[in-house]
Amino acid sequence: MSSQELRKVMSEPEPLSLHVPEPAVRPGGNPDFSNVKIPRAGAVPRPEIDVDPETIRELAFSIIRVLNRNGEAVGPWAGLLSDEELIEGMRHMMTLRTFDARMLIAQRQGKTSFYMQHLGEEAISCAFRKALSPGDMNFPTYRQAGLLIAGGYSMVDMMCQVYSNSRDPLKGRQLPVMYASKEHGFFTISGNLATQYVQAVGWAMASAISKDTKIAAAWIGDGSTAESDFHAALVFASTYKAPVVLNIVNNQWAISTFQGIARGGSGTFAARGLGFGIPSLRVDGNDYLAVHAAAKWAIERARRNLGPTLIEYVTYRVGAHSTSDDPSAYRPKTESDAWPLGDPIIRLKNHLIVKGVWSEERHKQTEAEILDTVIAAQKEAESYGTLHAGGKPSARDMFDRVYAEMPPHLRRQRQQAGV
Amino acid sequence: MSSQELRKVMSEPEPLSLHVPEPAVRPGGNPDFSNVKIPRAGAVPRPEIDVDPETIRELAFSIIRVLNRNGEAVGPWAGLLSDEELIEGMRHMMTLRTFDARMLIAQRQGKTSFYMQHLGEEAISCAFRKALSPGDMNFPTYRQAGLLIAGGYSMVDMMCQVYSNSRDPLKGRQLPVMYASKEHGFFTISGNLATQYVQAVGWAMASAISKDTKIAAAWIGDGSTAESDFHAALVFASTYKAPVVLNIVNNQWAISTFQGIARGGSGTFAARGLGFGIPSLRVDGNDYLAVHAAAKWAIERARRNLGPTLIEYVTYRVGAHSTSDDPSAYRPKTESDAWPLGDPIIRLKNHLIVKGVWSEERHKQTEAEILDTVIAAQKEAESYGTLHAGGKPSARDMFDRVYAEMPPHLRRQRQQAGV
Amino acid sequence: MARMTMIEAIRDAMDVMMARDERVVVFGEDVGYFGGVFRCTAGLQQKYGKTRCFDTPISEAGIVGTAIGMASYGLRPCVEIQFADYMYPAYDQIVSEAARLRYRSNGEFTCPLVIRMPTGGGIFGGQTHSQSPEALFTHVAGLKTVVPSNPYDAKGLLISAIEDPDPVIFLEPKRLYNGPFDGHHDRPITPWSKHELGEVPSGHFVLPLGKASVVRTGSAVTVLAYGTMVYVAQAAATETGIDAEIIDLRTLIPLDLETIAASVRKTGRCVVVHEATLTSGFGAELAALVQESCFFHLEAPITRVTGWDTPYPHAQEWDYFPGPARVGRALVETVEA
Amino acid sequence: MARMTMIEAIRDAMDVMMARDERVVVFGEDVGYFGGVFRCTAGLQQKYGKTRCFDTPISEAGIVGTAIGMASYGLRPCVEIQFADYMYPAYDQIVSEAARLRYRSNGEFTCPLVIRMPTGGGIFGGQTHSQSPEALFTHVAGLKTVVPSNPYDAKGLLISAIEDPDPVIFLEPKRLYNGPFDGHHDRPITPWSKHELGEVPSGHFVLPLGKASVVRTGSAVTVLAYGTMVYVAQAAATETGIDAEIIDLRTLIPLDLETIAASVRKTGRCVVVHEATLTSGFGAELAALVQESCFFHLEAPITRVTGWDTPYPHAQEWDYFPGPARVGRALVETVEA
Ligand SMILES: Cc1ncc(C[n+]2csc(CCOP(=O)(O)OP(=O)(O)O)c2C)c(N)n1
Ligand SMILES: Cc1ncc(C[n+]2csc(CCOP(=O)(O)OP(=O)(O)O)c2C)c(N)n1
Ligand SMILES: [Mg+2]
Ligand SMILES: [Mg+2]
Repeated sequence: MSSQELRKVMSEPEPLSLHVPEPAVRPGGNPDFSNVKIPRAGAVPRPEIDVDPETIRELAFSIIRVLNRNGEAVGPWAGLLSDEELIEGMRHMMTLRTFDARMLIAQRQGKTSFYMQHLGEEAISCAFRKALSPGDMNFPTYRQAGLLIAGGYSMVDMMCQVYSNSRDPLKGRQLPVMYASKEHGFFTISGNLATQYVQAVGWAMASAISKDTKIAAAWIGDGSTAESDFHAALVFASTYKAPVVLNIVNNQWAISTFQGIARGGSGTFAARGLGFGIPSLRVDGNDYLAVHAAAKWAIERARRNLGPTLIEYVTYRVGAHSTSDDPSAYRPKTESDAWPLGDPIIRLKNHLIVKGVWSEERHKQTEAEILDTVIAAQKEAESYGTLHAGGKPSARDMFDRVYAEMPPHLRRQRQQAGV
Repeated sequence: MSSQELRKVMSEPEPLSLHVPEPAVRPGGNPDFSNVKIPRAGAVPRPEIDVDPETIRELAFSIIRVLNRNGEAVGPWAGLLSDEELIEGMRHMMTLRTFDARMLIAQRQGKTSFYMQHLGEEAISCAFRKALSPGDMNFPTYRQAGLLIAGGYSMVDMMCQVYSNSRDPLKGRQLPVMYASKEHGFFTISGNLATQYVQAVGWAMASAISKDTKIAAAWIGDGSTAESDFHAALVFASTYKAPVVLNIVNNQWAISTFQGIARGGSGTFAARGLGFGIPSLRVDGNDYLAVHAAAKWAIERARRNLGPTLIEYVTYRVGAHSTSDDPSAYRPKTESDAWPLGDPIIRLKNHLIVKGVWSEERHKQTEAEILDTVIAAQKEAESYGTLHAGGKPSARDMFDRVYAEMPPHLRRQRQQAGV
Repeated sequence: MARMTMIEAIRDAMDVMMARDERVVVFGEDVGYFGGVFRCTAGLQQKYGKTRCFDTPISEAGIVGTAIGMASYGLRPCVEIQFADYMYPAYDQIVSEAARLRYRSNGEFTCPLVIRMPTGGGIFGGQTHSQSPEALFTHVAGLKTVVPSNPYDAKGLLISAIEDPDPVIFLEPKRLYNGPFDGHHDRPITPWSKHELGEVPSGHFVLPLGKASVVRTGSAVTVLAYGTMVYVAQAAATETGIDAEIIDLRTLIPLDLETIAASVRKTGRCVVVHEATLTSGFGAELAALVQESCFFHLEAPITRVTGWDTPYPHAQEWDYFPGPARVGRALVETVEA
Repeated sequence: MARMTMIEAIRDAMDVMMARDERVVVFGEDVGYFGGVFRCTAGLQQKYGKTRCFDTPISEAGIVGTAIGMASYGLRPCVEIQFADYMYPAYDQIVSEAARLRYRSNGEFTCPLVIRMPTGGGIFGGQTHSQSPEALFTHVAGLKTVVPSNPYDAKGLLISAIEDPDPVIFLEPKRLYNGPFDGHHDRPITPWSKHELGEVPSGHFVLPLGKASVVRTGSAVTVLAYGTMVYVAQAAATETGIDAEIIDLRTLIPLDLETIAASVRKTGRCVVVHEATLTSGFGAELAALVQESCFFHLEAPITRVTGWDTPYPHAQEWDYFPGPARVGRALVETVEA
């Protein structure tokens, strides 16, 4: 355009208008994911661990996938896990799903106030956990309990937390599912979104400052990447080359808002890493093998002091946001069926069957076994109380651990409370 | 690497170490900008206004330049300004520099508490201002007074603000240089870094909501891009395609920290825009013509409802951060001489001379004229008082405009103060 | 007049203002299509379109930061922070910016902005869905802080807030959304549809900011309360049989000190109740002011009954909540002191 | 013993702790190579290396957020916010995270963290280099808040803070960095090198958090002060000739209520002074507590002398600052009441 033409346009501008992104479909419409570009399994290359981030920008716009439609593991990211490890992963995912199902019912029965499930997202935290080493630390959101399940944390303890009962490791102080276990590399979950992301970077920096070998993993949801602490995390991780894996779980929804509201004009969430020179991968989050392989790659980079990696897991939140939410108000009921990346458990099951190490029968049998185990755990947990019945943490516990040592004013208040 | 090899590495990791970026040279060393890659003037293409941002990612890693070493304006970004406009720009930059020089002396004489200058960065705010239309709004930092000078705001008013005297438009409430003028499209400057960046996006959204034709310009320094509000601004600008130009003035320093501390592993600050799908340009900030051309392009995009543009101006802070700062403590004294992009006034001067519309003599004469004008303004301003002498805002002014209407408790306090 | 819940009254206030004034825009997390997690904005997007009522990214700093920009442009944003517990990321924008634009620019730029947020506990929300951060706003010059306790007040005060030329923090006690709650968590609540304060005028009406309301007259002791605590105080007075005068402050800043002082001068005794933690809570300011202005009328120390100085616990919710028993004890002690 | 400025004493405390304890790390904006805009960390990077003392990006949320992560790892970060006025972007991390890690995880994770920040006005810094936000910390359960008023205290308290197992907000009255300032801005200040409180023991020593110090004994009225106001109060007492007992609180949380109450029971009168704005300032809490615990000893209302409820102005700095004349008037009125 010439400068004259430019001036003409400038002097007679059209009125502006505000662009507000909308999902492709709303309740009543037909689910449509045709806009989600899904590359073939095996198509994305696996770069060297010390690759120059600027040369792999395209990985932020593709999807690393291992399991193909036929249940085969293909391509450069395949081949890291033994059959036993895969079967173990299968059990973890099934356990998490069963755990969720039982706790959802328990919540509906009034045994606790609140619950949040992982339906459809089980592969991510379960597979990631297996790529970590002892002593590594996760800074999770409320949707990564697979880290605990796959890490061997006691289900009874988890349930006691959910029930806020007399054996609740957190003494009833926290909302259900806000677990914490140092031993199991699971940082205390915050109700405030995104705060943990930058803390993970700090923990990783501390490990580097201390010449330790431990690395940190930060977790965040698609919607929460809009929060400011996401930025702080990327800035500090990029500047100090912190040994941290920056995970984004893109399950398409943030309560009622679709991922386009947080993502805006960038093609993907992984792209956010590009502005920081951080290698950024995008991974099929419903593919246990792909999640594990990408995690392994990123964890290895961190461990070798090569700095942070950002990983976007593409998945779908099949259930409601929480027990306080009803998704039918904002998205088609059948949208999850249309989700093109399938179900992580079914996909791994098919793979194991194709490999000849699993069968429908064995699957059913395992399902039954797991259900028994979970029910047994639940019975035990309930014997210690539920939110409104049986044993519970004391009012005295309420005053404890605000500080290491109780200061005089809290002592006075505890006395006043008569506890 | 095979999974076995991988395991080996994993089981015997080397201790980590923290990477802390350092500038190439510290005091005592020889200034060295050999790491700053500077493309030829005219080398960077000028995309169509409605270009797909993903196709121009490379512009975030280059530098748009118009004036070459011989003082000629070359390439696709040249040719937008008439001789008169260029000479006007010259006068603006010279005025700003003279204004700064006088106010610096005034501060040293104790006539005010504090001052911040623009030395070396005059082209950016002066040229940008000329690309705006009436009614557009800037959300500046403390280092864009060129927006006022080039916009015809009264120098006397500016000085009265700096002196906090009886004619201070801000009634002595604000630190010197924290100007505000709605009429001149200059939002009230905040002492808190980066807050204005997201406000600019909101203002632009409001314009779009109101079907107005005005656009906003956000300003921030290299160091301040690390602040969280920078992220909020990019998220909202990207999501709502707000009609805003997101300016980053990279003057290499943030008080004592070099730009590598904020920038981290990304090659440039412009790259920050890539993660949001925002077209991102990098511009020679010491080239009046390049600044103006890039600004024009971005403003035009905003005006045509095509959304935000991010521009990084590459420049150098020649002076101290503020009158409270002494840069010789953290960078070589002669670093500014070594700065490869030269001085914006000298470069425009050479261009005008090459064009045959200017001369050394005329330059000197203009310098003298401008000095006279600035001194006259200063005399007038000082006749209304300086910080510690002469007329000053009243203690009563201190209680005013906390709210539109004074609530009872403030009325009581004013009474108590006896004013 | 129609019977409304507090949610409906709040929605109605926004509806009335959006219809009257094109400059009023409403946004926040889940506020647009879905209508807010508490449904306060349900239907507004449908009625006024996506550019007047819309969803935002999850960034409280972004919500308030853009709202400030819009307000300075000339719009009148009324934004929602999903829970008051999540306002902290926006705190810089609120304190350093919204509160000071007018002052620092000597009126060149102003910030007519309402920030709505649900506050308070009593819903087993744990430490991040239960907070009452009002004292963090009342300390900040340039802000007004409002806490309605019923549908009628909520509507009248919210319309005043939207029309106010300065930034207003509008705190909505979420435990009152559906009916008055007096702290007896084991008893069913009366829904607003069965309560006279659920009676709300239709259309435009305002209650001025800065005027308290005496909700119970009495001569033995003055109780200063706001939000949920208004009903807890009433229950405590009834149950102890103490002739308490209960004042619903409604607006914390500006504060109706006149009404407060007149009452305390009459009763000679004062109990302050709030749900927020004790230390540096707004009750401290009330106690300080009351003793400053009524010292020679006071016959007993001013007592504060508040949440304890701990985070809001989940399981021990009712041990934390300053319920009618605790308030009652304070009334008795204060009257007997 | 050596004479030190408050800056040197603060630096010395960090130096001592960095030498004793490898886990102590120091960082913030301009803190590393340059040594901080007030020079409090000068030389520490040279002495302990870039990974123990370093510059950060300009992100207060990032500074505190990473420090929390480090503290939970097991380090003992001592970070600087360049001015208290710039702590707001970190407020969420401070309030929602640092303050609650121990509580919400039942001690699984803890947060031994010190956040240093210069506070207060008197240097013509205008509204964003002059604030005293202590009340925004004292309201938050889980935080300790310290305000030293001289080099000796600064060193002893900072070492205690760094050794404390919980997060400590360490507020440094910048007007005291180079010498005690009594509010007489037109007179030269005595440098710490000429003042006995500039006398600071070398090496490791601690002053316990939570202990106030009676800096002037008297019987007519108790003055509660901290930071700069300790000297202003002393000047006011001297100039009015009133027999005031002046208490330097030193730590706001935990508060030494015992010392305070003992004094007020003795004098029967109390004046509270601080530089922060009046409403919901920490003075409100002090007034509330004093009347609660000493009601029957009080002979006059507790008076607060504070900054006005406006942003801190630039040109009117000395009209805003609660100087010796204003404090003196309050002393006289309180004693005569
Ligand atoms: C600071 C803050 N703001 C808002 C909320 C309320 N909130 C809880 S979860 C949620 C949605 C998060 O979505 P996403 O990050 O995509 O995670 P997902 O739930 O999908 O796993 C919101 C808005 C919060 N907890 N904290
Ligand atoms: C929130 C906040 N943090 C810190 C500061 C202190 N400060 C003022 S200017 C500055 C450096 C800014 O550097 P940059 O953004 O590069 O802008 P420049 O001064 O170079 O123009 C700092 C740290 C502040 N004003 N606000
Ligand atoms: Mg999500
Ligand atoms: Mg800079």
